[in-house]
Amino acid sequence: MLSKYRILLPVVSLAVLLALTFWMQPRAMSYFGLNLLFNLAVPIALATIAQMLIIMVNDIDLSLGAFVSLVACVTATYLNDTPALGLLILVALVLGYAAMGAVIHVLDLPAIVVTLGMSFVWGGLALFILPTPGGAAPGWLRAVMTVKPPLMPMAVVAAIVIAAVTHLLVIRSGIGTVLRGVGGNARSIARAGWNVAQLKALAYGLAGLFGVLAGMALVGLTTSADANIALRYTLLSIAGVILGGGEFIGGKVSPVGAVIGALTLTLAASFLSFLRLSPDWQIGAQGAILILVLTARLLFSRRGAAA
Amino acid sequence: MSGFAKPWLWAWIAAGAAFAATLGLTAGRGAGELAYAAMSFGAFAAIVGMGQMLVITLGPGNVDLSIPACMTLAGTLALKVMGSDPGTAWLGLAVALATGLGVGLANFALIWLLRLPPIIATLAASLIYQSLAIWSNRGLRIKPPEGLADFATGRMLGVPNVAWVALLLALATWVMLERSVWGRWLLASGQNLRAARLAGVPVQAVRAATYVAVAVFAALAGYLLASFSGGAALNMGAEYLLMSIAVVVIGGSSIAGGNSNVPGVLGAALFMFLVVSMLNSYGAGAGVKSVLTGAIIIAIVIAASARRSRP
Amino acid sequence: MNHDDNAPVVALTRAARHFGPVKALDGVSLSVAPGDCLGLVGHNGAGKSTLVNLINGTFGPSAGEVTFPGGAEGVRSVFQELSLCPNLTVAENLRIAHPNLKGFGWRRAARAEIRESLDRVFPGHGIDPDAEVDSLSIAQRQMVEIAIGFAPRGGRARLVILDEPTSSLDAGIAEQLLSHVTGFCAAGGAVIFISHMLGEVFAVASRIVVLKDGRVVADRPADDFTRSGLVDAMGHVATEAVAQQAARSEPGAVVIHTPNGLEARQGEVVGLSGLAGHGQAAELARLYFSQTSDWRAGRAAQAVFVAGDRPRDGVLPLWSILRNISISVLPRDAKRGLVDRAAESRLAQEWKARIGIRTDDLDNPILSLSGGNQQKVLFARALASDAAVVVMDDPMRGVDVGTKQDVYAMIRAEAAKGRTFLWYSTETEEVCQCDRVFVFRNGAISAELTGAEITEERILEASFEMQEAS
Amino acid sequence: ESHLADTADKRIALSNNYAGNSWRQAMLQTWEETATQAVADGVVAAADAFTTSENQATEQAAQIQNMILQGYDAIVVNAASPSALNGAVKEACDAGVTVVSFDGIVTEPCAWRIAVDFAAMGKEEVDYLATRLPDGGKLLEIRGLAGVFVDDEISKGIHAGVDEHKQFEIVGSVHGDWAQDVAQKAVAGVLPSLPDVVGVVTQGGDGYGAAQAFEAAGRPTPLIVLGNRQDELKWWAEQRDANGYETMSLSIAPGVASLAFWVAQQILAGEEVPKDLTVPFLKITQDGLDAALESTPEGSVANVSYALDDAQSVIAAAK
Ligand SMILES: Nc1ncnc2c1ncn2[C@@H]1O[C@H](COP(=O)(O)OP(=O)(O)OP(=O)(O)O)[C@@H](O)[C@H]1O
Ligand SMILES: Nc1ncnc2c1ncn2[C@@H]1O[C@H](COP(=O)(O)OP(=O)(O)OP(=O)(O)O)[C@@H](O)[C@H]1O
Ligand SMILES: [Mg+2]
Ligand SMILES: [Mg+2]
Repeated sequence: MLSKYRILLPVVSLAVLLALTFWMQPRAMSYFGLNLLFNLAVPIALATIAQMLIIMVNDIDLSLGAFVSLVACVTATYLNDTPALGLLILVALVLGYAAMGAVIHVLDLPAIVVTLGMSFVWGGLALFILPTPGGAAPGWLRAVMTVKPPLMPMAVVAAIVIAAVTHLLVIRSGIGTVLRGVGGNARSIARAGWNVAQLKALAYGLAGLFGVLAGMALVGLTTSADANIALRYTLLSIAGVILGGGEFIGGKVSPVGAVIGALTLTLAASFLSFLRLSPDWQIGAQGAILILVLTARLLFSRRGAAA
Repeated sequence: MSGFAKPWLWAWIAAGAAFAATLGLTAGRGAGELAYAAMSFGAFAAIVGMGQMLVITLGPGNVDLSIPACMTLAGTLALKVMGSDPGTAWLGLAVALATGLGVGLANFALIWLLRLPPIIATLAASLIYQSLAIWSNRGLRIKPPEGLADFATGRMLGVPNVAWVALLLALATWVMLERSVWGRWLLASGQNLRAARLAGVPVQAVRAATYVAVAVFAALAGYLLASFSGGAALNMGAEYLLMSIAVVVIGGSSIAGGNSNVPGVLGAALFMFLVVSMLNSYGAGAGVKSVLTGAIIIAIVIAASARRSRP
Repeated sequence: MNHDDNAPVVALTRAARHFGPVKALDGVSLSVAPGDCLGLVGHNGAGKSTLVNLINGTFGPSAGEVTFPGGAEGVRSVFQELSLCPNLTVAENLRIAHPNLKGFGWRRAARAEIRESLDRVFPGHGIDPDAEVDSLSIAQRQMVEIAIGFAPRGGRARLVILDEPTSSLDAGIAEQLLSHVTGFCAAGGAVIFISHMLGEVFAVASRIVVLKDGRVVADRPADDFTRSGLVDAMGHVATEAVAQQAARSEPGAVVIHTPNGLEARQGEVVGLSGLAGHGQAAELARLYFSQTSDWRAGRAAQAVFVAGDRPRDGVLPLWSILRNISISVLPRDAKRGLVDRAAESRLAQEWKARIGIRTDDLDNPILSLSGGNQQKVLFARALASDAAVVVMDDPMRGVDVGTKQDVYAMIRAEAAKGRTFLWYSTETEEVCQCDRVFVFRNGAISAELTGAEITEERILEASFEMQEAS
Repeated sequence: ESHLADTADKRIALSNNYAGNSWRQAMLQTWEETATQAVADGVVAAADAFTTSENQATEQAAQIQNMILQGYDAIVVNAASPSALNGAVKEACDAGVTVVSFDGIVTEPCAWRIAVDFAAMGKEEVDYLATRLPDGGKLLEIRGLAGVFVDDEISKGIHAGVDEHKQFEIVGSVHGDWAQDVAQKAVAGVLPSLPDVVGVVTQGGDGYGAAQAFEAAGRPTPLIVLGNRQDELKWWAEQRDANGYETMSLSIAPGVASLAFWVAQQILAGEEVPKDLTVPFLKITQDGLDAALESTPEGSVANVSYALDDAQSVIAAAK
């Protein structure tokens, strides 16, 4: 019952914001305009999905932004110069994420701490690779991110594809169901004979995979990288998951919502720049709009359920 | 609780090791200087860390991301009100603490009235506080009154004054957590909010007080830091976001809530300063420094938890 | 699968399990054959749940062995504490227990299987396989868990262990379960049935095993036991009908009156009854919240709460037994806001003795106690306070017979001193001991009974929809 | 003069990635003053300033894309990254928008660059030390924010200078993140393990913090090359009056934003402008200290505001 409302709020907030944006800036209502509004939301959506996969198993990832930055650095250097080595590194990074999940479970460590520590590690590695901004996006990646499909701009197509694939993976598939179960009640999953360490490794590994995709997509758009390029994705992705109707504990997440949450966050920033506020208040207005959008949750929250 | 190995020990051991490793470079010369610097700068991390610890004790999902913005806002407003005039230190302190009170109440209002998850609420609110700080002073750096600056950089019995402040605050926090009814209420709320409420704990009052406390701690740290470093800067709190969380977890408090640890926060605050100093002293580049810091944090957490789960 | 009908499904030989110094199980030998319905009884902390965990492999034995001559498949457990994933739907929860459900269309198969199993065990259950478990009542969750236990799941259930399965079911639904268990065993399945409701055990068990302090003290066909004999074997003197109606004092002034019509006087024990999930628990929670504050807690609370759903509403899991007992009375004994630790430990020692919490050290974590003993801690927490109103939400869930009698007596004594009790229970037997009973139906009060009107028939009558006219 | 009227209906936007220090605040202030005047005079139709909420290239890229949508004719950008904005900048150019980058410049060829030679600035610090301390000695380097272009450039210049003047050796290097409290902390942590230091090379904004750290550690104050913050300059003046302390301040004037504004206006007006322009950095010597202090507001940074003439002469110089 709740899961149905969970998706309603993000959809409504995005629609309202989009309508307001179109009203203020009719130019945005075009193939070209939509692409400009949303193409930088694609890597954010991928990162939000990665964060969602971690939140789904009741953990939280404070290292995601640093990880995406590292991936961006690898993509703009090794993947471009020596593709085979670059690919190898990226695969190793995904495996590293999976290992992190397993270690967190087996040693019963708090994820927030381990990922906090890992954020320094990823950040340091990124600085090794690119001590100064630079590198270049591989041509094919640039082509993928700037392709102009018919009817709908790349950004919209990508968002729909990401949402559909992850919905199938997380909500519809059997293994996705079990992974959500880990967030709901890990003990009963273990009692049913599943190896929870493996499941956590899988969830983290998938998160790593989406983190890698986020980093690659980002480089495809920006054409180059630096060690700090995606640091804000950590908090942005958390906000996106929550905006998308997810909850921090209990395995209650919505991939479609997460993608919409990422789009909403991106759009909110654009909407504000169309408002032309005084520079003093531009930063604060971002906070205010975040609060405003989330306040709509109140309308849907179960009244009286909380203590 | 009794019977447990002491998880806070690890932070102190690590701090000691970093201290020794740094002095290994100089064959022991400069020990006093290094200890003094660690206490000075550790004090700020300790103060915000204790605030963050109280919030984290409230249970999963509770964390205050507005600490840097609150530090900046409090520092900015206090220094602006004082305007370098002698004898205004107490007025400035009052303004800073009032700012903390306001920030804490605003944060809690968002969390309670609008039912926003604390992470998001404090993150969004911090952007507004940042704007307020920019608007109020446009980044101008006003010097603290001379007496206040002398106090903030001064020492008593060889220990920096700011460290004394942190120590007193730690003592008060420890008594509050371990001996007072409020502390029990806080710990109970952190384990299971609903069960605590049904056991008669006034949970909303506890939560409100906690969010106010962290903001007041941050405001005090901002006031002291601005006085210590010769004026408030718009970015002066930035590094205390991750720092405040790191010192809590390195200090051995359970991130799952309901369990916290004051001595650990103090040790971890010293450690966070000393480890950077150690790596700087060994001439590590930014990348190496970052990787090693991360690795050491994880190692400490593993060591502390391995000790805990095998009683 | 082994088709030798005489081979036991599971056999324990001198199996033991120790937790540090605690001998939860101390050399138990036991076997369960196909067609057996084994009733397992014993006081709180006797080792029943530990035995279950040995059989289903949650942990291994410290000594002795557990063997499955016909293989371990088809051995199912329904645990004492609910263990579904609340964020998943009913059908998805079946998928968790049934890893072989794969490929396209698994949802449809899962939905069909759980619906069929629910229909078979609880005809007319009204549970939607696509409902999230979160949105179900505690009784419905229990039903789902039982149905998953009995579902084929790609094979056939051979042994189903039910650890206090009826503790949150009302009488009608429990009846359905019992008849299903009987049928299941008649068809060659085996069941281990754990319950503190001896009536149920007599109704289904072909054999009864009595555990006491980790040892088997009796293992005989059910017909060889009498009710009092069974209680004797468990180690409690039957204090049946303690002071039934005896010390009933004159009720005082009205202390509680809710908009719903619920009324209670000083010194009264007021029962809330009706079918499970008809708004009693919600009414109690509302009442408790209205009597206490989110924001203030004075020296003396007006009301205290005894939770039945322990993990959700009662236990503070990181704390010791001591701290769990004292949390509600801290403000009363505090000096200048500081906890009086001497008074705290005195109080806890006193209640450990009074209510018989089975532990050697009150500083042990609360989770080391058995379910029933945790419940006693919650009683101690409430009764230790001076609150005038005690709100009890199905508080006898999983409490053994002996303790129940002690607690009944304690409640009576406290009521005589002027306290008011509001007591929701799924057991009609308990409700019948009250001074006044409100029966709930569909979230509203359908009858108020007092004195001699309080009978099982009147309560049942008011619980179900009755055609008023005819 | 005739060029002024040509741009009366043009709109210019400032894309800024950070507002969290006094330099950026002064930059925004200068922009606002120049822009308000220019709009009032009818030179341009609008000149709005935008700041991202986070100092990140991704946010700034999105901001630039929004400016394209809003139909600005020119975008003046102080970039978070020299290359990570290239995608967005290219999109702007393709949409017919003039892009002028300054301070933090972008490498995308279609944009104009008003650059400061940061490497030369770093080298000049060491050159200056060589004149003051002919015997050489050990130096402490305070760097900025790791992974950022400007930090790397200045540091490269400093190291090039040290290579040239063999009498100097860098014995310690810490990151002060261009924030004086961070610099103070980093220096305090590394000082105990350092031998005697004769000079400190900085990137501006962190000299005062370094001085405080030396003082707290009870060490003699070395020769610190300063930045342009007012508190640094004031401290310098106090030291000079007390004990004849002598040093130099090197920095970029935040007013370069106004130069960028005028360059953008000139491009819009159809003026032929080379893609690469250079501005000199702001240098304050012992002699100019009092004048600089006088013209700098309390708590702010030393600044120079540029007018149309300045822009025209910079453009002419580059041709
Ligand atoms: N994990 C554990 N650690 C320490 N002691 C334990 C643990 N689990 C059980 N015990 C102890 O083992 C004993 C048997 O517990 P068990 O849960 O088997 O009792 P039970 O018969 O199921 O009781 P109840 O009827 O109350 O559920 C109890 O004394 C309990 O305190
Ligand atoms: N929670 C949901 N969110 C979004 N769409 C849903 C959801 N549940 C069902 N649907 C849509 O309804 C359609 C029918 O769902 P249903 O679960 O009945 O199909 P099914 O045949 O049992 O599943 P499958 O063949 O995929 O295993 C699905 O294809 C899906 O697109
Ligand atoms: Mg049990
Ligand atoms: Mg029990």
